[in-house]
Amino acid sequence: MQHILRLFILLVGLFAGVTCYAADKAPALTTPDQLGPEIQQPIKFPHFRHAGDAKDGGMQINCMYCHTYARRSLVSGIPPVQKCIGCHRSIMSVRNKPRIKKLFEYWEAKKPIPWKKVNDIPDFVRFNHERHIQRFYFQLDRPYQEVCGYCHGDVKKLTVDRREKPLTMGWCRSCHMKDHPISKASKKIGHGPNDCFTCHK
Amino acid sequence: MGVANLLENWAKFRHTHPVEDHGHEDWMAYPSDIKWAMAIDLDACIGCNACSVACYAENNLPAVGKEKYAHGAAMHWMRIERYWDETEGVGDFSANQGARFLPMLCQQCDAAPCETVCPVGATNHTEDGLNSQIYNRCIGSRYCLVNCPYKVRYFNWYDYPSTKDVWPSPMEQQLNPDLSVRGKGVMEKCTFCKQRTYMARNNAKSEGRPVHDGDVQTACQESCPTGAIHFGNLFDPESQVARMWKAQKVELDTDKQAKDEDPEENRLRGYHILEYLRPYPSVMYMERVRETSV
Amino acid sequence: MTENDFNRRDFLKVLGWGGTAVALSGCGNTSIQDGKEVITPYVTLPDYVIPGIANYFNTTCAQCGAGCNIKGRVREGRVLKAEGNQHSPVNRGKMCGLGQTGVQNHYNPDRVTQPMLAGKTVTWEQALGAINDKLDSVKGEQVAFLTGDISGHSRVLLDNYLDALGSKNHFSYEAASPAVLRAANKKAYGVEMPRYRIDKAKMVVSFGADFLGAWITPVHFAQQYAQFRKGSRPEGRGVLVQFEPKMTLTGANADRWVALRPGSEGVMALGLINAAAGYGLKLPSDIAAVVREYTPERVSLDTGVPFEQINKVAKLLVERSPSLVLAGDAAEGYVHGMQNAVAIAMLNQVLGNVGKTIEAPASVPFPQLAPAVGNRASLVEFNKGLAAGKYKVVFTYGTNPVFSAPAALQFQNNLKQADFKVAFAHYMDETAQAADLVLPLASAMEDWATVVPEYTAAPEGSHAGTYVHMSFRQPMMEKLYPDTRGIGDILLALLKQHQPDDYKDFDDFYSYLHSAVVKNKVALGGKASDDDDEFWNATVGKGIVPLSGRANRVSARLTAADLRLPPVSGPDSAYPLRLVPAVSASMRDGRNANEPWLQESPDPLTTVVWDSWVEINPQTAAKMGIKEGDIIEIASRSGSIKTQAYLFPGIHPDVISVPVGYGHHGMGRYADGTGANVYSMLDPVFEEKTGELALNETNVRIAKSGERVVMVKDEGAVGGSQAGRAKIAVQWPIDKVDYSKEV
Amino acid sequence: MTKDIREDIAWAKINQDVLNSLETPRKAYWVILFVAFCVFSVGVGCEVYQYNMGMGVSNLDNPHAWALYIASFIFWIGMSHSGTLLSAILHIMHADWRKPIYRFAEAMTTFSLITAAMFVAVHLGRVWQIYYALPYPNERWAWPNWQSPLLWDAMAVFTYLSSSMIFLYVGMIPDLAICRDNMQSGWRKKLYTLMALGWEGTDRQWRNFRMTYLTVACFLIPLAVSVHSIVSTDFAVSQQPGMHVTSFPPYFVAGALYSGCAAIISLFIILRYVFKFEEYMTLPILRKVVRLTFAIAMVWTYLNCVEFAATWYSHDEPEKAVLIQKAIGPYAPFFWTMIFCGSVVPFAMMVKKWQTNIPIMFAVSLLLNLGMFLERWMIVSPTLSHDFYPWQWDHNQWPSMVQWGIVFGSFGFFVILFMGFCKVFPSVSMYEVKEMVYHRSLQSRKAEAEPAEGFAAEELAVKGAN
Repeated sequence: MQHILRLFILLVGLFAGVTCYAADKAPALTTPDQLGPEIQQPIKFPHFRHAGDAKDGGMQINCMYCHTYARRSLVSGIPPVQKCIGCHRSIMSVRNKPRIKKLFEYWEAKKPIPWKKVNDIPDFVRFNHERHIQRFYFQLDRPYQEVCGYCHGDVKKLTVDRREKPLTMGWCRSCHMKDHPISKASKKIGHGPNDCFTCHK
Repeated sequence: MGVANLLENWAKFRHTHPVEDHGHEDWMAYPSDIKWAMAIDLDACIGCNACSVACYAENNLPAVGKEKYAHGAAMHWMRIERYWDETEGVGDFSANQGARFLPMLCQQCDAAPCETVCPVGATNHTEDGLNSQIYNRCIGSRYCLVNCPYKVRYFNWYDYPSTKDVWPSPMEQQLNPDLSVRGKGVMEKCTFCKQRTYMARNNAKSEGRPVHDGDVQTACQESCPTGAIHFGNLFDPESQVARMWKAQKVELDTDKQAKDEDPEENRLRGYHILEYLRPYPSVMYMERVRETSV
Repeated sequence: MTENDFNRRDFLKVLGWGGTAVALSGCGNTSIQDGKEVITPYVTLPDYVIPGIANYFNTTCAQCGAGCNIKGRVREGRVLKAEGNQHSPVNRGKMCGLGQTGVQNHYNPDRVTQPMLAGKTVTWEQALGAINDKLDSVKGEQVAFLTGDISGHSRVLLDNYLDALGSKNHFSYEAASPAVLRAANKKAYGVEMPRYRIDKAKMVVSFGADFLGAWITPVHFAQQYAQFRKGSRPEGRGVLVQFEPKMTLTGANADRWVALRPGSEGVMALGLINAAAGYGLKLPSDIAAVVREYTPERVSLDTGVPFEQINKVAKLLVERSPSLVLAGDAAEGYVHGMQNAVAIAMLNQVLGNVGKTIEAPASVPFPQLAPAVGNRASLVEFNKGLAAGKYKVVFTYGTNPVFSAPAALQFQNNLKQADFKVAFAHYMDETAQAADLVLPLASAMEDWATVVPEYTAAPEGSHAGTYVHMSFRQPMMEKLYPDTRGIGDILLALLKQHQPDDYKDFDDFYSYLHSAVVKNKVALGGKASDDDDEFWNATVGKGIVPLSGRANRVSARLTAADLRLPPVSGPDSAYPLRLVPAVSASMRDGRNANEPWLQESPDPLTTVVWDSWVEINPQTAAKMGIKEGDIIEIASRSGSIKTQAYLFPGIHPDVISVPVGYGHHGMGRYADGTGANVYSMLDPVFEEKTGELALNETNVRIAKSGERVVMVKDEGAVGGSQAGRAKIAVQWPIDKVDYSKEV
Repeated sequence: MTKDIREDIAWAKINQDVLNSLETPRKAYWVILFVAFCVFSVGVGCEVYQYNMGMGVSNLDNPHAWALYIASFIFWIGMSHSGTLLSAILHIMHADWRKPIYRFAEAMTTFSLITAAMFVAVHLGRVWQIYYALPYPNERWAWPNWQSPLLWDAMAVFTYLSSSMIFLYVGMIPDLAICRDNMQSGWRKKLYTLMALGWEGTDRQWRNFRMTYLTVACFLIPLAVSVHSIVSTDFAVSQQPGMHVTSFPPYFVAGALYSGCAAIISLFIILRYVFKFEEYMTLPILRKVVRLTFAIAMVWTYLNCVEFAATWYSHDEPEKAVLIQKAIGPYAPFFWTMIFCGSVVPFAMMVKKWQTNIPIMFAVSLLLNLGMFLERWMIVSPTLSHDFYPWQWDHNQWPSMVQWGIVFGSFGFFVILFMGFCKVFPSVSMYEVKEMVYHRSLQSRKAEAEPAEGFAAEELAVKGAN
């Protein structure tokens, strides 16, 4: 009887210990990729066509050409219709594609395009595009496709209708725990902030 | 806020204080160069409530209405207290020297009584020396309020966003998108306008410079007509606040200021409220002065 | 329209940016939702707009007459917060609580949203048509305008309109305005509204002038006060002494607050002169002769102030020059208010403050833009006219006479004499309810205007003497209610009915203003070579237009002959107490009573919220067995109100005080029925020289009604006591303070 | 003195009497159960309302954030202690007079703990997020705050709850077997069969059983002491005047045992009357319990005095202010009632005649519990309405009907659980009563007949049995 009891206590202790250690040290439980549901957009905008590599018929446009605010604001910004027109006015080759037609309809009606929000985070979370872009794109100058990809998945293959990453707290933190060099030059490494108050607003 | 986090923030707190323990190795890698603090000059404060209203506007505070106010549900993060000179005994007042006004807000204690007792760690120390309040983490045990000596924490006794006449349309359009609107059962308190300090640090970082004095003003400071409220980085020796603290010989981490050893000799006005409880408040008050010859 | 302006219009649209939209949380959307929210981008976007980052637009505060220059914080097309404009000589980047509540005035759920004719919703065409029809049937002099303070181009249009109608009847009425003071100042210094330099004074003696709370331009004075109180200032920390029957916010900040028998301010002033002479102040012989009879003993008998106190103040006044003596509401609200004010001005004169701490203001180069400042005499006159049936068509704007006129004036009945009443209304307030036609106004944050404040604050410098400025008010977001219109637009539309040709090229007030400004750009500090639009944008962008005004001079021109004071009246046996209606910093005359922040922010002195109260001296209360929260019935010869009692040490034992601005009927969900309206019970007594309504001349008797309520206030169970706890709100005598080290 | 149990009760009779108590209840039972249910549903109603409207409806306010919920929480936890006292501590001390009464005491322990745990949920502002307080490895990477007494509290309570449940169950196994054997069929038969774990009463089973029982008992005693000490840290660890008291842990434990014993007396009397257990729950046993209770009462009173004295001689102004506030402030009536019920009423238990007087003891026990409830309230409320910061001193927030309703309802909940238990499980431990009877008979025989051969062996057997 005592043996059983001792064994029991031992097991409980072991379990507690292991879980505590594992939970604090082990990498995140979240899967690296996790597709959200498909979403119907007013215009099925092809990111891959604009940002993808030339060999797959992409334009290799820098994300921040359209999402201009990503480097100086919390939000990356959906480009104003004006911006789309700015280029497409002069791209005759695709002028009569249904999507482009639709685009021009909006423009002529001076109506904004009611995009659906795909990469949505809870309202009490403050996600700062500027910081992430500054850190990885400007300081470490990694390719924009990769940098944006950290949270938005592979832009080269991206359309508008899918969330590619979990965007959950654990997922964010799993990245914030990783160490990256402070800048290209310096040897010092640093990780993302661990303060709750930095992201919770 | 995992175990690591608790340790880290605690370590950072320890580190800002003259003790042997230098805490978590993580901290050594990135020392915090910011400690937000305030200095409030009671001689300049005229008790006009501008700061309080500014706080309502900036921080999405609900106007709870008469009935709820009567039941202690008022949400003023910044409240103006009005005291009288007491002639003899409690409640026997004299108005000959006017009234005493005291703007009371969260003191952002460096060793905060509220932090240790929260069962879920919804309030803990940030690296820039604030008591954070994580609304979505809060489960509403109210222990922090119970343990706060200043009683500057405010609990959402009702669900104000859905309460009639709190934000009737179109009033909700005034709400500040930089911070959340709290629902029922959440504790909240002054954050030294976290959303503003955040943006200031963010901009400074983007420009690759430290935060300068004057980069950020809290809403109350900004509005104060007599400039009684000063806010800034205590670790920056150039900042107004740091200079004031220094000039007033007020130490952050002590339960008895050295200058008070000899009260007769002490002619400086700076003091902490309830410092003997050792919460290490980050707000220095400066005593109100009165002319005696009239 | 310029490209730039097209952008602006577009930008003003309210757009929900997903993610930067208002976060209702700790509770709201706490999970990751895919494709629930809609992000609406702008169609076109001016480059100065960065989503997620606020824009600031300079404009002018409309919550009171001081005309503080402010800036609105705008995000995603929504104005969120008002903040001070650092470049303003008036408020220097600061703001009061009342001003900040402007956003709630703008977003208020109880605004009037549509024109209403006889209670029925109509279109603007119908509304303006109705006005036109009426006007055709009456003669010009039968039309009258009752407005509050009005200045700038809206005033120009108003005058033009009256001319077009051939009417001279523009009455400018403000329930709380220093009208008597203006007259007294005119007499004493030669200007109605000099610049007071509290910051220069070593000592300020204020007779009930609440310059920190609700007097003329409080935020500006608060700035000066901050300087005045600096111990590190070369003159040293200034001393503030306040004589008044009921403690005001300023009184609460005084080094010495002295409870004065109401009406004896003038006596006290002369007493001080006399006492000062005793401390070596040189007096002209004739003045000396007049004040000689005001010995400290007699004065202390009349004023109820111990004569040691009088001597102390006099002594200090002599020692601390330059000083500044102010006459406020408490001094002027009597039949002999003018004499009081003059006697107080005399104190300034003999102390040699005129020209030192009382400086000459500059006056506006364009007199048509200058403010038509309100007073209470005009209401009386207007009321007489109504009673006589002189006015058939009546317009009201920016004032609420039905609420703030004493019932004894029978204003509400007399108003019925006019057969067509038009109210330009923001709220459905009492006056609007009494009107036949209600025209919804756009809020100050949706509207164009120019403002010239009455009190011309100037920045330091050589130009100060001639400095005046005009402030711009510009829309910060698109109209919440498309059917509301700015006063300027309405007046313009009305004018077009009479002089279509003169105004045909202005399709709205904006274009009128634009052209008016651009035409005079030289006078407005621009160069003739400037591009019009650039100049316009720059000017509006700054929000402040410095003008080189006409310099005035102040001179001490009082003689002994001006000092005539009636003997202080004895107590009234039937109505033993004197009622002092208090104008509080936040509630003022009650036109903003429907803004919850004001109702919720505690009165600084009593910490009462969401209700009115009557302040009673604890001694008096003890005599009558009154406890806090007792519902008291206050009766005067002209009416009575009921409200809760608050035991208040800062009030003269023979005086009670009730704040004005509460007790609205209608107006909105927050104001309706909150508190009691003390205006209604004031006796119709008038200041003899100016004909102003004398607010402090009402005698009352009070009685317990038997009911008792738990008072809703911020202070705790022990009131203003610190219960002997160490170091909470600490106060030190000045001689124990060393300022030398302060930074 | 009179015997605490007759040694000539037939074992069959014991079985019979106890099993009778399990028989289909009378109408009165259903009536009472229904009333209890109504009371409970009042509480549920209030809680639902509070859940929807927000905590405000309980009329808690900003300085005054805790009141009856926390008080009742402590009260119910306290109630639980006596069970352990009787069954575990007395078991180890070989005080075998406990045998007829420990079973229902343990049941009481378990149920009052469950009721207490309920108050944790009632008290929280966002109970739907309560899982944030549980330490489990989660996706968010967030752990509870180990520094917080509330967390220690939760852990202590749940450990105590689980182990006392085990204890209750383990101790019941032989009796369950008896029930099983006496049931012909029906759900009871199934239930008992299942729970008796195939008990046959072989020597080996008895040996293991004894060992387990003893081990769990030992395991439980430190828990019982720790749990209320930890509850007391909720206050002792905070820095508020009147809560930050060093002597709280022992004070709370004493208070807990006190209220527990009082509750035992009440239930003792009720069961004895309802189930006609005069044979087993005899007056001498009652007397013993009463004496025990009195002793504890005195300890509690002493600790009370210690606290007051310490406060009085400390130079801590706020501390004193709170004490004075209790004595003369708005809470004075409750404070003095508490003193009266807690320290004066117990002296009624000194009167030998009254010790065995059922009605008097019943009344007394109820008063004691009232006193204990007030004690908890007097720890929470006066402090919060009169702490360090005068500006926030409270206008004496009186708990609203919602708050009272929930507290009220918790009693209904407890009664329902307990009544349920009495009808499903034997509320008197049959096998231990038999032991008791057997030992008594041995002793008496030993007393008359002078020692003979083989007697020593029996003597040993007795020792072993215990």
